[in-house]
Amino acid sequence: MHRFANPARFLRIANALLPWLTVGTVACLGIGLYMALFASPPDYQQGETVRIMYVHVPSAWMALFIYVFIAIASACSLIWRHPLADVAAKAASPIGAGFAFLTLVTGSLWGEPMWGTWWVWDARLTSMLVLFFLYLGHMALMGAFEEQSRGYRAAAVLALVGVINIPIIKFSVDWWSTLHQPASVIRLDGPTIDPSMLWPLLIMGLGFKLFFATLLIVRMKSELMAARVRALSLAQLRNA
Amino acid sequence: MTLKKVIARDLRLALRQKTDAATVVLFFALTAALFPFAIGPEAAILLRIAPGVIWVTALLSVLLSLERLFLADFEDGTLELMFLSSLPLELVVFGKVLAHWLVSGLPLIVATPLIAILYGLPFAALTVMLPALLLGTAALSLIGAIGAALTIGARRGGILVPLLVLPLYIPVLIFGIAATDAGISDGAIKAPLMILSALLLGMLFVAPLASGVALRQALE
Amino acid sequence: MTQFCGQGLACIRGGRQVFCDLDFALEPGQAILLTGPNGSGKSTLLRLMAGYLRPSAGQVTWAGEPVFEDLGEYQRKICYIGHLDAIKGVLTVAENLGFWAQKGAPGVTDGALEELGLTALARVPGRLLSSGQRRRLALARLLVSKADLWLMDEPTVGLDAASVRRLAGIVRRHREKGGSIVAASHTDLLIEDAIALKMEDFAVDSLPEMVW
Amino acid sequence: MEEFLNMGGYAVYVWPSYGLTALFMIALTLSSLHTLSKRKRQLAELEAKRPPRRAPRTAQPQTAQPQTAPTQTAQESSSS
Repeated sequence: MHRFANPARFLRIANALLPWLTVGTVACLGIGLYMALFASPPDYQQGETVRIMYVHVPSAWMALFIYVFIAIASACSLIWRHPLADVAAKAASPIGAGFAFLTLVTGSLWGEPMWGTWWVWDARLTSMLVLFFLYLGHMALMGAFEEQSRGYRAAAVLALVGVINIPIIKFSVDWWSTLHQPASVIRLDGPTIDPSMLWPLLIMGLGFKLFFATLLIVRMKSELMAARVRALSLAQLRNA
Repeated sequence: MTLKKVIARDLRLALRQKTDAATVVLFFALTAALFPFAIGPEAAILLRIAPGVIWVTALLSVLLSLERLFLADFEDGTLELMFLSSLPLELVVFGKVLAHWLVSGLPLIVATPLIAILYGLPFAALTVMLPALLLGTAALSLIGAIGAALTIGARRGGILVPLLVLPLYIPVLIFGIAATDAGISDGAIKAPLMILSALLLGMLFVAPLASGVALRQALE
Repeated sequence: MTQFCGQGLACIRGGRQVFCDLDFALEPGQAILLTGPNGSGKSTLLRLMAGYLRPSAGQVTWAGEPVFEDLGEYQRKICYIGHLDAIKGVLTVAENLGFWAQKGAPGVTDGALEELGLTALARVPGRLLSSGQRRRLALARLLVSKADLWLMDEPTVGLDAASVRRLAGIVRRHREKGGSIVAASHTDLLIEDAIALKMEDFAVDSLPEMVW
Repeated sequence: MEEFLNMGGYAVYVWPSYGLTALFMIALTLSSLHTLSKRKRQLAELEAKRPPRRAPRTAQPQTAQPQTAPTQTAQESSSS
């Protein structure tokens, strides 16, 4: 699709989807919240603090999911020069960074009662910290160029290099953390947990994904308009 | 224009501007010598932190010297012409990183034994630390080259390179120090060294590719 | 089939459309002279011809083959002289030129320096050269490359009258041997029967309407 | 109700977690919507200020190659 093309097709779909997504998000989060806070039992070992899992784990899922989403959009941008992919990557990055930061905060809030300190160099939390830095690098590079199209494509390369490094970072951090201290206490996020806890987790996860989709569309619309504003002000500058 | 010419020219440029290469090694030595003032002179503690200090300062020295890797050639138009030459851009990147590593990576490794003496590291530890540093600094130069290529033409590119590249440095740092620690406590040094060389080989493939794409965008 | 031609070319640079529906055709021995006010896209067109950026519409072909299909192959046939001279201050004039010599034979670089009156400066480091001398050293690259097509972006900037005549002679000999030229310039390059290509004819006046 | 709020003594950990999550989501939504409306306003201003569309160019530019027939310039079209 041509750089100056009319993104009508995307906008038509976006405007049609937006109301449904908003309703879906609110519904899912509402039900998920109710189940998380009221309908699920406290953990026999951790007591009520296990409820933090219902926000911590979905945030962690989203942080990783959004980075992979950005990497896919970056590949589309570099291979097929698809302008919508650039806009999607720029719109998604801050959301992902927010979820990564949220995971760190809720993780330390969840761990504090057990570990007695706010931060423990646990393998998963450390990997999330590195992912958070990857997000910051991506956002910084995206905005570091006068010409936005340079920013889009440079950030796309960084996202692709980042995504192939994520497993390497995960592996090396796990190796490093087992080298220095025994496995951490939080063992609850596997599917082995009993259904009464699994369902709220899945619904909250769905709610987070719908939230991401809704916000992504809103931010992509404003980014497309920003691109149009840049083009128009440039054109006016030249004709003036 | 052949790969040999690119490397030879970069080495000649570096040798005629010796001060640039010297500042990198000086930065490494001075920063490494700074920590005992901060942490105190007890031999036990210094020995414990020696690998960490040497690796982190080596990493920062490589990072410091990378920012000018492509910028000088970009600003005077040389990079533009290299793109037109029969030599693919990926090999140009490889040649320049190799020349950069020879000029700034190797002197770090030569300076390491002096720093090791400051920290009372046993000589045996050096036999493992030096090969690990050899592999490590090469991988760090390659990863840093991606950062340098991506920030060409960016506002304040200099500050941006560390932010982009440091997260990617972490695996090299972890396994570099693991190999060095194993060397000191004569544990299993083969595993970390193998992983370090795997990281280097991976970067040997990824870095020229990614830098090539980034440079093409900068030349548009 | 024309050797080097472009049909319906349009290009976007710096976020705006610089020109559209631009056609050109060039046979061996011919020369195109690009003229037009600043910002009308002369340099952009030259950089497009050199393969630095892709057209957003239309196609460039060399001997019928689309150029961007096998860029490396095509770029071996061109020599590009941009605004920047690509001279390293620390290296001597001979070393600077030697680096770009494609022919390999050392004699070639001396011949090129001779033709541009730079032989006396062969041992001088680049940083001591005047801007005119730097420009002549950049132009010397034309003679050490095996290129058929010379792309020159304001080659005579900073050159004195004698050097401009010298360049005109070099260009004439290149065309007699079947080479072709595309040059952009505000000053007269003393090139006979050049095909004029005025960039204003291909300017873009406004952006297409957009529905939100 | 009191007992629920206390969260088995861990209220100080559970409620901030949910609070921060909600805060992040709401803040990000509001800032995104704010940016959207700001862009809409900017766009409306610029579209209003744009010069009325001139008649599409009908003059045929003299192409460089004298012998090929001058081509009619393509109509301004938004290719999507």
